[in-house]
Amino acid sequence: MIAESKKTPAARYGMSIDVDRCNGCGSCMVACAVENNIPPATAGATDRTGLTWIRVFRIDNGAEGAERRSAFVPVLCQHCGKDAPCVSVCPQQAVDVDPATGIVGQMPERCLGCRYCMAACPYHARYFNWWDPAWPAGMEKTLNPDVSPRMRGVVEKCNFCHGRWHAAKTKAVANGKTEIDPADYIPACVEACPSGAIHFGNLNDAATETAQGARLPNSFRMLESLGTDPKIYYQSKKNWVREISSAPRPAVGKEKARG
Amino acid sequence: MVKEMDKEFITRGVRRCSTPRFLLWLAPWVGLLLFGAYSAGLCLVKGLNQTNMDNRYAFGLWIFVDLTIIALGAGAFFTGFLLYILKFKELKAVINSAVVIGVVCYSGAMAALMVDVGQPLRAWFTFWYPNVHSMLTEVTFCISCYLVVLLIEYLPIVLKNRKLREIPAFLVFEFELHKLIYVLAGVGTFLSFFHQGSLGGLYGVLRGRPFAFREGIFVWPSTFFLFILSAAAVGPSFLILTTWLVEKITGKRLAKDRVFQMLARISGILLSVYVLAKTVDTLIWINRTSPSLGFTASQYYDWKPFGTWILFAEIVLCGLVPALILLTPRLRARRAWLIPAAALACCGVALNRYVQTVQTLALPTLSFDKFLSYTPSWQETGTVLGVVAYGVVVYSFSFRYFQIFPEERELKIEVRPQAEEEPALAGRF
Amino acid sequence: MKNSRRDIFKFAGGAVAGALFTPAPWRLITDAALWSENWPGIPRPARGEIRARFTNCALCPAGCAVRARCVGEQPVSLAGVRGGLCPFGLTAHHLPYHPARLKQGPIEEASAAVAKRAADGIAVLDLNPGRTVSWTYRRAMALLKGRYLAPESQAVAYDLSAAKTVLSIGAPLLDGWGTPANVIAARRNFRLIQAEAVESRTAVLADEWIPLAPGTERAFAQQILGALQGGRPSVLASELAGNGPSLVIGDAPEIPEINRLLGAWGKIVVAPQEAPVPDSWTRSAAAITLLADVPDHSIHVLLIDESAAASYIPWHRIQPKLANENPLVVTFAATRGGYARHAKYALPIAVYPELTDDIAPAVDSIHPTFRISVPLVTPPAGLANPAEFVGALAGATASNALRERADEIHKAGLGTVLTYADAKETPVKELTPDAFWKALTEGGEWTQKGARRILSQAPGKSIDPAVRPETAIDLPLIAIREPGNPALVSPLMTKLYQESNLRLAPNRVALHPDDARAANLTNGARAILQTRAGKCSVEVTVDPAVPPGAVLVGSSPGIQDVCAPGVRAKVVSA
Amino acid sequence: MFPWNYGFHFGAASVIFLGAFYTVLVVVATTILNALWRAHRDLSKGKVEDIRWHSDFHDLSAADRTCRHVLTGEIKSRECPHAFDCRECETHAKRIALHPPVRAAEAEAEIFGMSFPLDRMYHRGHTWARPEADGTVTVGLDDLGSRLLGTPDAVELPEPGSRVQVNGTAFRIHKREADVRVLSPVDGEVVETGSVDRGFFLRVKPFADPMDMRHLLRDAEVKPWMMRELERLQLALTMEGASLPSLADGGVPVADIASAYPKTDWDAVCGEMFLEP
Amino acid sequence: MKHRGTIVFAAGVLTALGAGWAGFPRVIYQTHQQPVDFSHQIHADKAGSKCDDCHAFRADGTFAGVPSLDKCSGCHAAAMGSTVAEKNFIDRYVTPQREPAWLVYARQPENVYFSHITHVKRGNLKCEKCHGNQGTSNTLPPFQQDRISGYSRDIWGHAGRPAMTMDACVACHRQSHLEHSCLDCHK
Repeated sequence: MIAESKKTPAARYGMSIDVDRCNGCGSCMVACAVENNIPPATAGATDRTGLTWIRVFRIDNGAEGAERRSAFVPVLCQHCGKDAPCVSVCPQQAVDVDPATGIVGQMPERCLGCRYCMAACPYHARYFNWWDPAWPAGMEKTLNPDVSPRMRGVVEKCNFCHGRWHAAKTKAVANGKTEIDPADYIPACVEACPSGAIHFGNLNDAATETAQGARLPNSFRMLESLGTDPKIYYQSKKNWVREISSAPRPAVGKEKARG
Repeated sequence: MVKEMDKEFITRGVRRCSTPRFLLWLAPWVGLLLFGAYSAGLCLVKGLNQTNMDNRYAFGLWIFVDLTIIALGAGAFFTGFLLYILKFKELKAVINSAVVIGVVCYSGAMAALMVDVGQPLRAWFTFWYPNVHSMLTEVTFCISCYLVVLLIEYLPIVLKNRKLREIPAFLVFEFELHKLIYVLAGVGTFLSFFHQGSLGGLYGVLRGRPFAFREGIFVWPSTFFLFILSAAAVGPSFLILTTWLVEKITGKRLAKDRVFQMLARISGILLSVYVLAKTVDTLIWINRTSPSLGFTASQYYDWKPFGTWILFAEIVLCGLVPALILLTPRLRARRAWLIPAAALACCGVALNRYVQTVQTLALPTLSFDKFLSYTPSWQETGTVLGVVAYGVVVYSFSFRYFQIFPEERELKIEVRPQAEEEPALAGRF
Repeated sequence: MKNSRRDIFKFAGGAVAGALFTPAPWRLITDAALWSENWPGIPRPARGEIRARFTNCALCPAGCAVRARCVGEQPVSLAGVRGGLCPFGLTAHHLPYHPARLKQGPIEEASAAVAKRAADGIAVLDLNPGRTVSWTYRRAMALLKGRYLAPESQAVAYDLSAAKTVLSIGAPLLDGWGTPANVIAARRNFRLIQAEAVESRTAVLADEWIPLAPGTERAFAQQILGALQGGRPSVLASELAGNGPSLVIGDAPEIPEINRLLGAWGKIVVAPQEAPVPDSWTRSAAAITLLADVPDHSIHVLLIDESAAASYIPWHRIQPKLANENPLVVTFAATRGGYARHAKYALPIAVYPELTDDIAPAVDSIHPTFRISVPLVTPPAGLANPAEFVGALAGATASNALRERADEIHKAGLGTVLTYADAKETPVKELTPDAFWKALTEGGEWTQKGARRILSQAPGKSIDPAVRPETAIDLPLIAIREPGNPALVSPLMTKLYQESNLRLAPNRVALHPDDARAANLTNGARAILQTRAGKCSVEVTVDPAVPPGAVLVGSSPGIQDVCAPGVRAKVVSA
Repeated sequence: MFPWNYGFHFGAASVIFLGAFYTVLVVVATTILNALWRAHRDLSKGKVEDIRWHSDFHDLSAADRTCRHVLTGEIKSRECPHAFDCRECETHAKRIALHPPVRAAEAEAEIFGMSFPLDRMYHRGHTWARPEADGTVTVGLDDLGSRLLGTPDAVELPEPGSRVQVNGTAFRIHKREADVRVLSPVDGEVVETGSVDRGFFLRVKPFADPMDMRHLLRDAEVKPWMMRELERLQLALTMEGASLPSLADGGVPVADIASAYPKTDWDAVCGEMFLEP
Repeated sequence: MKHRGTIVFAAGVLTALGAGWAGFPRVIYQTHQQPVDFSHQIHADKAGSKCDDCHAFRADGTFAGVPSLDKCSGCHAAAMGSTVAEKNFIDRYVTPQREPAWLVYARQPENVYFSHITHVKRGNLKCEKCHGNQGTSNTLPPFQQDRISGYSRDIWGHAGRPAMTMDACVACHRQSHLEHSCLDCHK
């Protein structure tokens, strides 16, 4: 909620995710957890109380038997560009949009854990720390110093690996540059993806692969009808996959699995 | 003498049961209260993993109960508004009861909210760094302020206690405060109008939840106004219900029938206005709001057991039907109609709050997501039961030691002839 | 009395009013909030200089090049040098701190016990053959007149980049089959047809998925072979023949013959090549014996090296080979979960990335390579070193084997070394032996590209044509294997196993809803997995993606002991 | 919350929202402080007894607040607007001017068997005031009051030298469970206290000379008032669960009514009769 | 006594004021001594060191903070002066090669990302702006640690502000119009 004041040459960081290249290995999820000091689950955690800033869903075309086909869709904070539902609802400004980067940030230290933002987010991309963070003895040595571990009772979510943004910024200053080198700022999930399905970059820079991916004809965004202008673009050549972007449950896929 | 230990605290001329009997009545409630405190303590010490809430059901039983009891506690502000601002003098007979119910409901809801947030130690951040655009900020500010106002309104009731009033300072303070109470009633009305509304707005503004999202009127979604209306409508009904319940439990007559009738009429009128507004709102939502966000309204009701019957139950069964009963003088004159109608109205508002909170979260938004249900854990349930027990205990104390129903002494004689057939519970409190 | 009580109230009131004008209440409120940000239980990450260090991942033969981001000496995150890593490799820096990790064992006692009985008949089972340490074992076994056992002969390597069409019959081609970077690079150039009962992660990304009935992989391979041999023509066979060069991969014994008929043999399927080995080693090494070829009850002392086990042999296949009387089994293991359950002595070993070891070439590696997994973390004291342990039995020292081998490679003077830090490829000839060694130990890879491609031996004709599916009415399901995991995985893997449903956890089995209903099982229920080989306690996942009549099994050693792919199984409520 | 807090922005929403919040806080705080200040003023001005009476009077049932002129039948129906302080009442002044109370016959000094001497004036809280030759006024409990309390268990009399005021507490009497404040009929300084027979009395030196006694009942007013009081007593006894023969038709109240109704809530009956809700 | 109540009330006020202003800081803050009695002044004057001689940036732009023992040993392998402090330092730390456990006044909380180089190089701020005259101080002040939050009481170093709170950062950032989002400074 801060600073409409300053007009910086705005970057609009976003992602383009090629669904047809994702094989659901889960590297992005664990890389994210490593990068952002997300603790392993306690014994009682389930997929409903889990903590993972990016979550790969296995979706299917709804058909039964031989016609049934699946795809993997990584869902993370969509960094809504307009009327982000989570920002305006936070009672104490723990959520903000950085006008310089377009990143929707969540401040766990400011958060009181009311979870209103979670109710507001249509993408279920916000996660709550139901447990105290706990790492097996010794493993806390492997924590990333660029990200502070969160305490129990607060909400957290993807911030495009903001620790890396800090590091890239510092490096740019050290090198006497004003802008960060795009090669220095790549979120952990993008870096980790073995099949190169995720691209990250400045959507305002038409030359980036991300911006190009966003403009592809088979590109879509999740729940665009809500008008939140998400900055995560997905691509798929399969019609039934593209249908998941709209709200109603897709009709049973008629598309042939071949191709 | 143990039996009448607290005699000097009891209002002159009213009949209250013996001290041991009162303690006996309190014992189970205090037990429940302790259980609630233990449950809440577990949630505070060990964290919200003690609940069955999850990332999808980020809000659960507690928020539903909070919304419901605050709606039911609306009798406090609305009766105050009618009595002190609109000068409905008859309501003096129930204003104290309304204030006690208000205190109980609001403080109970606040307590539950403190357990509900993940980091209660930081709750003051909302005041210190408020995001004035958030409905929850409005709710927090208004509820806290209104709770303070209610406690101040409750103060004269306490100070008017027979024993406390012998202290000159209390006596004059009560007297002077009571003379200014209309100011507080006015402030309370303003605050509670807003927070009832902002509680409605809480879900109505959620663009990401098309089931709850509503079109805006000025800066507020329509649910803002619907919540005010529905709370104002059921507040009197809940007062009828509690007064009747206390009458049944104590075997006394506490308020004149005239008061019941007036409350019923007010409730009936407002309820019918509410039902009308709710119907219009629902139609706009089905035909405009929801489709514009890419959702067809029918799909919300495709999931068992959340069918369209809920909509019917909310608007017709628990809205229109009690409204008609409460508006018909012949029907509402009879307890057999009046009480069920009041109860239905209260159920209706509870159902509305349930739909707004729980059903909203149960419905998937992403097309590949599932419809999820949720069962509260015993810790959650225990906390809620603790809040209920707290309410009963506070109300029992207030009823025993303070003058909650000023007409009670006058009405004492009317109930006398039935003394022989007093119900088994008679004489409690 | 009354007065003094009133005074106390007044005093207290004054104190409260006064306190509001001191910092105390405000400090306490603020401190309580600050305390909630760093209360006990929230660990503090270490601070320090951040540097990059390089190594090769030793979790599987893919041996991915890894860049570790370290704070001081401690790696805090891993990343691939050439593309991404699999989730197991990405989190391997957690493995040294795994709660299930074995850290102590009776090394000296085991050594004495083995030495005492070595003469009776000793064998080393190397589950990850092709490493330098494998040569140490072979040399030691030669001296001790023991056997060197490998799970199966790995006779071929695949050159995926030469293929235009690939038919995978149940092989996890895109899911840990070869080197991810190679497979994904090659993937753009070939059409992938996946024939598999379940829509696996490979099937999802395949150009075409042919859903097979569970347990019919062998029959499917036979059909194709038949078509190619001139039997009934089939669309798929003609596509393979017409859109060549084509390759078929999978477990069925018919596949080598199919590949021969398709012309892949020698072109795509070649013989694996090894980095140069000192002559002294080759001269004095025991032969490689396949476990299946060992006579029953002939092994009195069995040493099992589980480090980075690339495959798992069910215990019921190993046990018959052990002597009837008092066999001595010693395992070198990172956890108690695997063979350690059956061993007299379970000796703790270093795990990647504490480990110093070279990595056996991957199945899709057609060039000779030499890569060392250099330790990023100092291993704790009290671990066993399998090479030294076995070497010491034979009276030889093995601690310098890697360096000896590197010197041998350097002596041959062929190939280049790629250093990850600067992505520079340097011919070996231009380096001194020390510089070469330094390059290898600071994160580098030696390859000899363009080495003469050696044709693999053509397959024999003796394929047993009979398909003998198990028939057992009381075991209604057919097992399908979820692609295997390393024996030790990071605790963070809960993200995939527990906090999401992305992967089947090793201790789980997945059933089609109909089968689950028939067995009266619900999601998350505890159950017993039964096969002819035995029983195992599992948890159930109900998943409509599993075909009816099949059970997708996880890869815990317990499950693998009783259940191989294709066997009939049953899941009953526990 | 304040402009210097992090994240604060001057915008319409902030100004309106926080403006409303601060307004509410100020209004609530002002109200409380105002009440406290007024309470403090009342305390220091010694208005406690006055307020207690006004507060009690407010809580009396409407029937108990009837104007004395209604009792005598001069006015159909009227609720006393001055808390039984007829000294301020213009209506009373007019009424008295029109129809000064008639001196009743000597026999009237006995009403329903109770003695109501004509040398004194009566307060509606069942006390009387008798001006003495030395300028003091004797205050005592009237016959019905005495009979209601019988032989008291304890009496708390004010210290000589303390002040009493009209409708304020004259003395306290405990009888069984009853604990009654008996209201004073006059303003003045207590000069002597003591008991004579069953009546307790104070001797009070009034502040004003001549003493204004317009607010007290006298002469012919006493009888209709007593009739009304006996009705009220009957009602009170009925309400408190006593079954009794009608008093109105000529029975004589016994000397110690309390002993006659051992099971009745005597506190409630006395509260009703001594105008203390 | 007419004003007895007022006097008792005032006594309460005064007691609370005394306890809150004088007693409370003693209770809430725990005082630690620095391991070595270090004089910035001596190093600046006699050794002619500048701040960044010891408090240097690393190649990637990160700030190295308090130098490690190696840096000290470079000059202090043996005693250079005759002070007791130096002798103690050499005996306790240099000879046994033990890093002194410096208590860093300006150490930022875990959730703060502070880039020195951005402030020094891009923002052209002098060290004194935040660290006050610590660079010319002769002794190290005691390190006062809040018992509840664990933070240092005074990390500012000059009289103007008692502590470097977020407000202090914000005040400066607001002045320079550099206030974008929470994550600018938090991690």
